[in-house]
Amino acid sequence: MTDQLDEARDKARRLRADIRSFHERVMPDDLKRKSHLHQVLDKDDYVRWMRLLNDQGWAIGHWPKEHGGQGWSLLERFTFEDELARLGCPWVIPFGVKYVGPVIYAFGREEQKRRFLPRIATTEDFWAQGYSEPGAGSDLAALRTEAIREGDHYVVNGQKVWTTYAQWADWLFCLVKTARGEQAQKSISFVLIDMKSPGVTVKPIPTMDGYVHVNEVWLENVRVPAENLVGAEGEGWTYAKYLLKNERTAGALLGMACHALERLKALAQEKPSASPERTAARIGELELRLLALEAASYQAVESMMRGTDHGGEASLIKLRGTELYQDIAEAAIDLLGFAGVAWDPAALHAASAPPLGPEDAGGIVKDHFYNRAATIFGGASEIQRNIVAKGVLGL
Amino acid sequence: MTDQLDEARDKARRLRADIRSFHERVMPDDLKRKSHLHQVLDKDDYVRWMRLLNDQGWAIGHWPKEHGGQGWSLLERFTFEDELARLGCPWVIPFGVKYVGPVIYAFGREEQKRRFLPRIATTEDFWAQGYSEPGAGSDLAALRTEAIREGDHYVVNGQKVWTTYAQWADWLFCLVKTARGEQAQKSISFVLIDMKSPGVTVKPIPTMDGYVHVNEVWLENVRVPAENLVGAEGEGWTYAKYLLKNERTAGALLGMACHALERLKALAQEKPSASPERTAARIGELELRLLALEAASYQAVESMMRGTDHGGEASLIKLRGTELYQDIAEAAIDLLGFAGVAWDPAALHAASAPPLGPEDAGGIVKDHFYNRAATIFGGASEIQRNIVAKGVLGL
Amino acid sequence: MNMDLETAGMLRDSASRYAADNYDFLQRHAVLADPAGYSGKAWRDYAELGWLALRLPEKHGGLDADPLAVGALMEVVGSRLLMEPVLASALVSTGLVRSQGSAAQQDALLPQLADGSVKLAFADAEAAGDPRCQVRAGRISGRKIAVLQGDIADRLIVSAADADHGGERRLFLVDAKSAEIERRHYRFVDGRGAANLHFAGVPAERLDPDDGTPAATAIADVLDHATVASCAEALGIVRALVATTCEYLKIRKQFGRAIGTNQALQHRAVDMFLLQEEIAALTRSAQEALLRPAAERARIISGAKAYISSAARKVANEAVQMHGGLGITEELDVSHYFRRLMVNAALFGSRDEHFARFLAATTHSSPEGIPA
Amino acid sequence: MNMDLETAGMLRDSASRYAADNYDFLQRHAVLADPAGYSGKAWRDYAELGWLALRLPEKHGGLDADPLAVGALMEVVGSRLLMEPVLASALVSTGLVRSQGSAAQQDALLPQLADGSVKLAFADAEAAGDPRCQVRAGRISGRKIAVLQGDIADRLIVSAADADHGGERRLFLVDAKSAEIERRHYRFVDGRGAANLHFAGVPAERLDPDDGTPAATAIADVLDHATVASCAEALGIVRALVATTCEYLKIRKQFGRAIGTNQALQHRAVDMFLLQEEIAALTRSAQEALLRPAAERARIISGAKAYISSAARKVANEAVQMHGGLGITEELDVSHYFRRLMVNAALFGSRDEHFARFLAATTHSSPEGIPA
Repeated sequence: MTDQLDEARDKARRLRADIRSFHERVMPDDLKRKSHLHQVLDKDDYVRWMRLLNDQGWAIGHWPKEHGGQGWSLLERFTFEDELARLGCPWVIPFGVKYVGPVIYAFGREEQKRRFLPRIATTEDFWAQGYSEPGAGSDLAALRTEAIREGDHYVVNGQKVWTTYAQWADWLFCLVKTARGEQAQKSISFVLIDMKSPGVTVKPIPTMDGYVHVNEVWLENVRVPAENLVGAEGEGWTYAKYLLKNERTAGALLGMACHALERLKALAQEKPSASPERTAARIGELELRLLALEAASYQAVESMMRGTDHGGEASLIKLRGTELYQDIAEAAIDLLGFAGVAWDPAALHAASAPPLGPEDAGGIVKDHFYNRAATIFGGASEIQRNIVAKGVLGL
Repeated sequence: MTDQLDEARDKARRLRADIRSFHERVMPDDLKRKSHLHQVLDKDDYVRWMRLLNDQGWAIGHWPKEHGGQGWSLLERFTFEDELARLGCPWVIPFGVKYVGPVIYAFGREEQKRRFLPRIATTEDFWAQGYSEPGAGSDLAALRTEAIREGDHYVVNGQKVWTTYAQWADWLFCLVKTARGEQAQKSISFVLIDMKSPGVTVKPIPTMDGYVHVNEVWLENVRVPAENLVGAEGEGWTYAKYLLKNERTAGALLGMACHALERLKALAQEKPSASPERTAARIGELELRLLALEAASYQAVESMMRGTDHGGEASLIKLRGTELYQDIAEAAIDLLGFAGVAWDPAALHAASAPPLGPEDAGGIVKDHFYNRAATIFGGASEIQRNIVAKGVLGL
Repeated sequence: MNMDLETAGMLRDSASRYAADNYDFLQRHAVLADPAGYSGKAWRDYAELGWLALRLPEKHGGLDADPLAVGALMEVVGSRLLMEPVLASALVSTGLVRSQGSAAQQDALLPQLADGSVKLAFADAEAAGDPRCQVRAGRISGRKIAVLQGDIADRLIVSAADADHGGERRLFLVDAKSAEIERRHYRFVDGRGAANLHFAGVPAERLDPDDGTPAATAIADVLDHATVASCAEALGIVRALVATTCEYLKIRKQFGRAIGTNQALQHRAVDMFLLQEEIAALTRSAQEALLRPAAERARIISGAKAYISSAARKVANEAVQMHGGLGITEELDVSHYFRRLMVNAALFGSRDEHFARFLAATTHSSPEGIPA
Repeated sequence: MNMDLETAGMLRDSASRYAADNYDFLQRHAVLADPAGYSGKAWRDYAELGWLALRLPEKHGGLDADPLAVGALMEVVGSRLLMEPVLASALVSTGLVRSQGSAAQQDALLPQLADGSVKLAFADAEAAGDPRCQVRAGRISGRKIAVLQGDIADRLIVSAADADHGGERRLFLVDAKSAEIERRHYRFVDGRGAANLHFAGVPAERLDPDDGTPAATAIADVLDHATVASCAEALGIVRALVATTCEYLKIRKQFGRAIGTNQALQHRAVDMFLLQEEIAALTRSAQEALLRPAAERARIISGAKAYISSAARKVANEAVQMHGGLGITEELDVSHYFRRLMVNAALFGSRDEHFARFLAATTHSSPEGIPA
């Protein structure tokens, strides 16, 4: 095991170096700048970004070699997400490459693999995730979207909510109920829905950062070919859990916190505060929490690779990472003073108007708003604590 | 109302001045010194102290004039406790004057009033409180101590726990079950038990400060004359709630925090810390919390006097006061360095050996230990939060 | 010494009723969408209701209201997130005119302020590194930033060094529409307007108090009042957040029961409520402190503001969190309260600044000002 | 570069077994009640088990154990609250002899340390304001305070300015029974002994390393190791507290059901567990950091110690609180863990000192030392 770990470490170290050099030499300046200033990226930007990653073999680096991936170890996956985030790169949109791709190669039929996997790797198809429903956020057993089999189709009716970037999506992977009254976990199936199907309506949910990240997706008598069922009927819960396991590494949280803290420190240098000792102490405490997050993250990856994990690691990292990131953002807002409460949309669109404060202030404010959701989406902090209480502590 | 309040304020202001002058001129030096150094007070010290207060008419100042008190307003009661604590005076033992006395004058028979009240005022009788039982701390409905009527006596069997200063007590006021199987709140009665009765056994519970504050009290076939029942059988719950209301002002918490913070600030002056700015900031945050506690305390008293209280005030003050007091103690321990982790019993007994650190360090350490109980006894913080959730927020 | 509970109570009731009828969350959405960023109709209503004359002396038909009454109004302003320049014009600027205007200037301006026909904004903050604003030969030059509702003001009160009179810091009246102002209008995150203003020799009328009160004294006094008013506004917001969160905890179901039955959420709701009560008590203390001489009030006012800035933020964060995804949406009031509190905390001195002022005012003796 | 997981695991297992059989809470109570404050029998057992030779070089029959193995032992020391001077003598003092003793001194002392026949204590701290300890003509003068288990040590290692050699700071061996020492023995709050020592011209033997390593370097190195060992001890204590608290939550009933069914307590137990896991991860990082050069390790070691001091205190406070009244009693282990953690946090540098060292070592560039 130690040998395997050593090998993984060597590879991860090389990957980190490769990413740095990619960031320096390959990444286009406009994308770098937009993302550095936390400006708004549009669909084209994201698609371009995902394809750039794919050109390096990284978009699906964590897929097994037989499906075109590089068979990355957990440590490499983690390092990939961590280093991109440390460098302040755009979000690696996970819905295709990280979420549905692995479900398809693990449980899909050959025809589905041939049809979907290559277009996922290249982001020719943009995917979205249809999980949450009104009244069933963390509580998937309460799902109400129904898929009734009619001949060679399912007829789907229901409503999904908080669907990230549904407004851009070509495809939706979706949990639906294919049986009534049965034990909740055995009645759920995993289907792939073409967003161009009649009956699919996307309604944006504007958030307080002034943008649309999430949507309601209404499904009214949407006819989904039976061939778009993944795996077996009633096994959707199993696949969803498998998919969740792919969330475990979450290296991006550490990298994001690290990047945000570096920005905060630079800000403290640029903008002398009214009480420099208090600012230094505050930053120092954040720095210390980052040290703890870093240690815990690497410890988690190592435990998972050794198979000695207790199962609470992902919750630990999510809880600490999101809280730290939010607190760094708050400190930045405070340090910015008036620029931290000015709403400066022009600065968020690579527009021509000069910014009201430091050139990334608008982006910091925008991110501060949207990142309040970091402790809500993807398993709220309360749910994470429930998971650990029951699953690890046996309470 | 404003007039009444103004009058109460004037009186309270005069009372505060009187207490200061009492502290300066009347209070014996040895008592002042012991209590200033947080040394251990024995029973004699406390009795002497309570009698000194009674000589001023203060021990039962909050009793109605018809029972020998001064009919203090809430604000005066509060001021009395607050100012004594600010001056670092010994604890005003509440079991007689504050707890059982008012129950007796409100619900007791004339004969009980004649017999007990004068000896409570002068602390000729030292009282203790028999409420908690193993398995029934915050949950009085789970009481199991039974009192069976046999002729003109009750025969009491059961066990009380966490009974403060039972080792010194002449009398125990005690909640017992006088009926089985009935609705819990209608089966409880309030009886007065002579601690010299056969069958009463006191077992000390040493706490981590090395002293005995609390005890188990075992009651085995203890014969209690029926005339020692207060009020009516089955009404004990009502009286216990009445008694609890007398806890509402809790001025001592503010005064204690204030005194402890002054000591902490003096310590910071005496003992230059490794990082003076951090020490100053830490003390400043405590000072700010004290400001909030002070404002909330006076607001609470005023609301109660106006009758505009929401019922959560006592919980608010207890939660904030105890947490603040504990945090001040922690800061003092940290500031003391090695002297904050040395165990120096000699310093706690007005003994001859020179102290290991600052002369009150031993007392600060001792108090730090015992005051971890401040958030546990008298309605634990968790219980206080439950009370507010249900009683005030309707959750 | 005692403040007038009754007047404050009546004002609170009538303001609450007005806002409930005329400024609910949907009606406010329309105001927010309006390019002006405030409602002219509501502003005229406020004048009619007497809100704009609250701080006016009685001889000018004002109420000469005490801090408790001002706070009662500001609580409503906060709880309904009113967008009109009550704070900027009717409190801060009116206060400055009142203490720095000559009798003639007061006679001219105060009636217009009371009837709402003139809106003032106070241009005070300057960017670090900029040269200080200066008046020379009756014309003002320099740059002011983050002028609250400077975008909709008719006239501006500008603080500047008066080079015509030995460089003393004084206040000047300026026409906001003047051609010599280069202006950048924008909004704060809560939707209220703001302006950065570059004065290039703008004609300025000096405020000349008959009693010779130095401008610095008047500004400090008005900012103390504004700080306390902002505490009351925060209180109104926090009360609204606590109430809406408790309501949501009762309504929202998960795993088959109201999420408010979860003890962890109950305890956190209690902690929000405790913060609310502390904010209320500190606001009240700060209001009382305003009745004392300036030197004695700094500790309590700045302490209150520092504590309230942090406490209100905690409440807002928890309110968002407990509302789940809804908490960050534009369509729910929670996120609007969240944003207003951000701006509230940045105005009239940051948390750090007030904390420093509190510390400096805290002597090593016992805290002064024990109420009893 | 990699530490030896297997050795550490074996050591942990055997130490846990030994302590379970020979040092349970009741057995420990007897040790605590003994005036010596430690168990001579247990000490001899430790020698037999090889614990005292853990840090000895292999040529002296030691294990030359890596930080992971030392940590494994220290976790058990913490979880069972062992009272014997494992840290003071077998780790700290042994480390000093190993790096500062001449070959002859090592040959003489190390075997006695390994077989437990000699216990050493390190007298380093001086009270602020005292004149620094000094050696002149081979005799030491001055005062040392808070010498961990200096009450039971046979010999002392004393740091002092060597006036015989230009005033350089050096280490000296002193007979703890010497008549020229005025001693005040006492206990720390966790029951372990301590001493304040006044040296009035005590004959002192200078430690003379053959390789000429400056004493300051050796002390810094040994204190780094001791700091990391104390982190591991804290981890052992915290694990015990988390386990016993979770157990109590399942057993203790209130209002008819286990208190652990209350979600608020569940979430707080989770927060304790999260702190435990962070402490574990940071301890591991600090152990790895010890393998790096001294200049590169300060940030991680002091960061870990600073974080752990606060985190462990939070765990201890919560453990006491959740045990209710029982938590503060002498009869339950919880209060003993609480006290041991207090001492643990005060030894080898306070939270503030380590935080300052962490900050100083944190440059404005990216954090160094990314493991991958």
